[in-house]
Amino acid sequence: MAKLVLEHLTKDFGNVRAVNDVSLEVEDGEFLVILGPSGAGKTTTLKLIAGVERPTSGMIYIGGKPMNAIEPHHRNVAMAFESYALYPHYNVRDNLSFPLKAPGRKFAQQEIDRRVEEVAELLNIHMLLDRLPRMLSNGQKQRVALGRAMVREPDVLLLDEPISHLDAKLRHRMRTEFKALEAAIRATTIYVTHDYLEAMSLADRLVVLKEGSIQQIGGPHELFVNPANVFVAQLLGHPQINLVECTLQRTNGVLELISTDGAIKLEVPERLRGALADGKLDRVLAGIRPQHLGVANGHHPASNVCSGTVYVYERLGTKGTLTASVGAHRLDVLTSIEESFVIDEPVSLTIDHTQLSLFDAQTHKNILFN
Amino acid sequence: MTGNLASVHASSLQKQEVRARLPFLVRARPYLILLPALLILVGILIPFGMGVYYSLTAYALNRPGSLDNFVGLRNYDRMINSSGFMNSTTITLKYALSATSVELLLGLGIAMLLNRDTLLAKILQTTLIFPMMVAPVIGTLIWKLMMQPSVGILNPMLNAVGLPSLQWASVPETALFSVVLVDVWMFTPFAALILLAGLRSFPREPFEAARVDGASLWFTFRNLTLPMLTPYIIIVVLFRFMDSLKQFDIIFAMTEGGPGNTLMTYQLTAYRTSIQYLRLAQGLPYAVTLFVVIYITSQYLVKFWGKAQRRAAGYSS
Amino acid sequence: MAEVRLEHVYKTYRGGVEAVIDLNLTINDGEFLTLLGPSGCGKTSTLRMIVGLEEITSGQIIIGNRVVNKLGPNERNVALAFETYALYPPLRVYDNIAFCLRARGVPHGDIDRRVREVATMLDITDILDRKPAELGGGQKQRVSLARALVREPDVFLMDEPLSHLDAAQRAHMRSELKRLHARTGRTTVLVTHDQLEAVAMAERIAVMDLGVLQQVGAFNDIFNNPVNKFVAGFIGEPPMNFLPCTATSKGGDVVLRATDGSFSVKLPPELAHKVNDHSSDQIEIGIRPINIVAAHHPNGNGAVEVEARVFTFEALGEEGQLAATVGDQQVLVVTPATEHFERGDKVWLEMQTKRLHLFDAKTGLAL
Amino acid sequence: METQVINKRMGRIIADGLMVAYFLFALFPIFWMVLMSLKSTDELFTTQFVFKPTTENYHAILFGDPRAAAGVVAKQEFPRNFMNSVIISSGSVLVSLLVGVPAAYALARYNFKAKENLAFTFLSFRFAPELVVIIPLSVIYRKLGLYDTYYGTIWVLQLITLPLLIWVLRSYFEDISPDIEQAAMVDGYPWWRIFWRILLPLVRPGLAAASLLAFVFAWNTFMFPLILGASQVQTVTVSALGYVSSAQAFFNRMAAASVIASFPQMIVALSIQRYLIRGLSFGAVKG
Repeated sequence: MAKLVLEHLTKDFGNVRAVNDVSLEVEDGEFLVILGPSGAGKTTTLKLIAGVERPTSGMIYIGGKPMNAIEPHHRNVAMAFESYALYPHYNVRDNLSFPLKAPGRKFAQQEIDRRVEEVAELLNIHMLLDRLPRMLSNGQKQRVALGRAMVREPDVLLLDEPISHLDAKLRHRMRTEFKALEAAIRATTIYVTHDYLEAMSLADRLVVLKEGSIQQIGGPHELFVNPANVFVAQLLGHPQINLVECTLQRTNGVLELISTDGAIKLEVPERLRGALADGKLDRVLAGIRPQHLGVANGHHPASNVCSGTVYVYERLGTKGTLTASVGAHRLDVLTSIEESFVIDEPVSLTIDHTQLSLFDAQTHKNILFN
Repeated sequence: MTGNLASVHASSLQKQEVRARLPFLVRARPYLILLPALLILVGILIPFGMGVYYSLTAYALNRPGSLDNFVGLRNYDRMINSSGFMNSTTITLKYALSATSVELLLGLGIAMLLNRDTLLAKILQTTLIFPMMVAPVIGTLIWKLMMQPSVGILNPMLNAVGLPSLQWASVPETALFSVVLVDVWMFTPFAALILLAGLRSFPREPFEAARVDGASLWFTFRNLTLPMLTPYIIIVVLFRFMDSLKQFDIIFAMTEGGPGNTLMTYQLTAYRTSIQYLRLAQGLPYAVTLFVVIYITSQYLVKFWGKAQRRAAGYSS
Repeated sequence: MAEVRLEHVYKTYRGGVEAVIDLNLTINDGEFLTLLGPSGCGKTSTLRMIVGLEEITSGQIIIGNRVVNKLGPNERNVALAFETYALYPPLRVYDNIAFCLRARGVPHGDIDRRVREVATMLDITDILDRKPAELGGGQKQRVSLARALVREPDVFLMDEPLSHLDAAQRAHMRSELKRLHARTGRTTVLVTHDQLEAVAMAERIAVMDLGVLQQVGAFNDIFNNPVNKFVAGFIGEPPMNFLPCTATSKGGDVVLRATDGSFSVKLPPELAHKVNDHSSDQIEIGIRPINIVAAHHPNGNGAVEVEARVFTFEALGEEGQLAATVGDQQVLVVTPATEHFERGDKVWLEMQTKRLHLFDAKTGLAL
Repeated sequence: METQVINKRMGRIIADGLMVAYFLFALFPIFWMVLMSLKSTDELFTTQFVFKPTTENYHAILFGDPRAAAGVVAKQEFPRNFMNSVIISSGSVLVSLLVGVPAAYALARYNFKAKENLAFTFLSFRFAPELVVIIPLSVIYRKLGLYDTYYGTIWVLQLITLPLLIWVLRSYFEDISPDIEQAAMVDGYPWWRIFWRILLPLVRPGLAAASLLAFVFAWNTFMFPLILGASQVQTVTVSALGYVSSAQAFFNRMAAASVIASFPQMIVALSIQRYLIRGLSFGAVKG
């Protein structure tokens, strides 16, 4: 196993900068997740580490050794491709054993068979060993691609959106299965995805990428609760975090946030008062997650309550999403799936102001990050 | 922002740059594996260059030293003013235009018929390519035999349906018709196969939508099938028009350019003058001119095909 | 506008594949109904039979008051938005929409008016001169809808309209389609395999499987009292847990013991009588992950609860998802965002009796 | 409703009729050629179809004519011409494969500046009138001693077989997703091993079809051997012409020679049905 270090890694395709000055350390055996929308440079970063793409500048070290001048087949790196990239003319067994028979790797035949059987058992594809890739479902192809990457126990394991091409039901099941699998993976692993649920569920540490640049690095819960900027806040969580532009006001000693159209009034929580003390910021964006909003049924304290009308109500998965129009804003509120609402009926909402995040209206950066 | 990276590898980045480049052999790989093909390319361009050069001299095999007599464009000037030039130009164009247009229309008809996927269509389709597989020279000999007054079968067939016998390629009036007939017999399968592949590549849903929209067969054909088939039509035109402009085997095997000069196309003239009469300098200009015409037309058609492909796929290109 | 009635409709393809078996369904005038089911369940065949792109093997389809079996697709005054949009690649957006009007010989002035009207309704007036391939997924989708609506059909049908859009476009189109239906009040049928979509949009849902109509009803009927195991398992994400048990009744009390012996629970009276009236003792408990409360220690006071061990726990921001093993079964539980569980912990799963379902193990029918 | 059904059926009958008519036009000459090859010389000039088939013509061209009068050009070189055709065609296809397969891969996978013009130059060989190259070669070959030799003919046939192989294989290589190649690299295989064990097997069907098609076009050429070859490397196509112009018009022997000379192509046509379109259109149309 080995520690992976990226130093100011940059990659340009023509005049498009796919990866922009990425510096990152991945500890030996760590399960790091890179999260970002499509086109954020996630796959390019993986391909730079694997060596199938050449960096424009910056260095890659595995186990302390520089990798830039070394061809992919000499790096002990394995990769499961988003398109699975199985060898169409080999059956599953040959696909799995292919890396073990590479030149320079002296594995005895029964050692190869043992490892193939073991990984097939782990991913329960042992009954598919004699099938050709075109006879497999997407779910099965995904497991074979994963098996081929894991079979030779590489120093670094790169997984490119392994389960994003499956239908919703299968993807949820595979995510849980992946969580169980995590314990069996000892290699330093980078898992790339655009689905925040996978990131939150699987990551020891999470890196958010946007247009090739790192936005934030940290634990999944930390990024969810304390996003570095609006982009990270919007990326994590469904329905998306509500953003309300507010001005700061001090009324009888209490620092308050008033939405620009005055429809929403919020108390500034204790932990955020320090950052606002210097009074430089006048316009801020208040980030309120839908689960921190509730439908008031009358007996709630006066402050942090607002009223509006039902714009649309939709049941999705385990929750219902009420979109209420409050003044000029549209706020999403998470409700239980049993609720039901009538369009345009009045509704009053309670806001748990203690879970608030505040962002500078110009730079969109979290006020706690200077 | 990116955490304080304790840079264990603090050495300056420039020094690392040297160790960061791949070995020369790896970087030069694309050019190395293209080398043999480039050698053959050169091996063909050299004689081509010499051919053009010869056409600028007074070179004739039976007159020693005539190669060093550089005359510039005199041969081309003489060619254009020569008596046979006008006839040769018209016959070359007539042959190419008539062959290509008949093959395109007949091919489209056959493709539409075969696209109906009936059992009969599937069986017949396997034999569609046969005429094109026969060597052009041999195919022409068979037709020549069928057109033979004594042993041939065509005239008896014509008489059987009350039509008078024809003298086919032995008289100027029907010579062109005879050779174009053989060309059509041989290459219509090409047009049919390409257009059939085109029809079969269409997505099914737009045509179902047209049915739901209540469009008539003709309305659908004109507004949907034809525009979407254009790139395939252009491929047929590209291949057939270019090939029939330089057709040699059929005409040579049928009449060697006769009767008289009726079928003396550019290729035949270039062949007879350069090879039979050994006057390279007079024959080559025909071949070089034909090359220039074909090169320019094929460039234009390939560009046009790219555009048509985008338009048929729905871009405004 | 018109009502659509399907009476004993069958569809058998060459080679004997029975795609639709004895389908009886009425889509009321002006209703928004979703035809939901896994791929290959016969929903698309049904749609194509209503539109007239597929022959009806037997039975009758009545639109408004006309039997349409023998009528061609263009004589039924219905409109279909295809899954792959099926736009006419060589034609501009304007001509795509005007295609059917021109085919019917509608005068030029009317064509222009109606095309611009429907383009404004679907807010695609700015792309009327563009070609299909240059449009984004959402735009193509709207052009496909405009082309279907411009002829003011009696019935408007959609085949998996949102399956090729990305998440953001899909959410946007869901509310637009709902608002479009609210405004036009046209009888609308949506075919989809995505139960999230069906639940989010339709007033009534018809669930099909293997060519047979399983259940028709509003969201609450289907979600809370599913007629069989298939409907219960198909609707709801993450799916319902099923625990096979054997029922024994001792002195009026009914106890369900897991077939692998990993747990046994006493049923409260309102569920107990159902088991007593049922012929077989092989019962399956059906409980949705959102109707289970995972606790670190047993509740005890007569609650229907089962002891289990944490297999995996995923903290997903708005909620947690716990996979617990009970014997050789795995039970999924949705936990509040604030809860946390460690792998290997003991945990007690309390099932809300109000939402506990019982199915016959063999037939899968609800008790 | 009934009228719609009737004219639908009428339409189908007319369509089938037209189709059969065309296929008669297309297949009759080949059928007639086989017929003529089975006619004995004395029955030659009777045009009725009923006759006593004989294999004397095949016998004559393959093993020499037992009744050949002295003056008649004994046509038993046919077997030699047939072998010449086989050697020349397979030789030029082999050279084109060795040169063309790597070139096709390079043109499919790598992108460098002159890539498209290079590919188009190869394509322009296919369309260019060959005389511009052959006429000068007829002089050069005599000087280099390549005239009337297998090497000379095989070399010049590259004008036909190489562009076809490069373009068709390029479209097959382009069908393979780069990810598969990169996966093999990451799995620990150097480039040439990947080419040998992954890429070639994946294009094998296309490779076989393109080679067979190139073989047929090389087999069918006439102008090259006519001008650059003589007795040593005379191919079947050039020799077939000899029958007609000889003093004694042996039409039935010519028919027999034509049947044998066309036999290989028919087998090829039937065996690569599915890949035919892609080969004929140089990879432009994926059948």
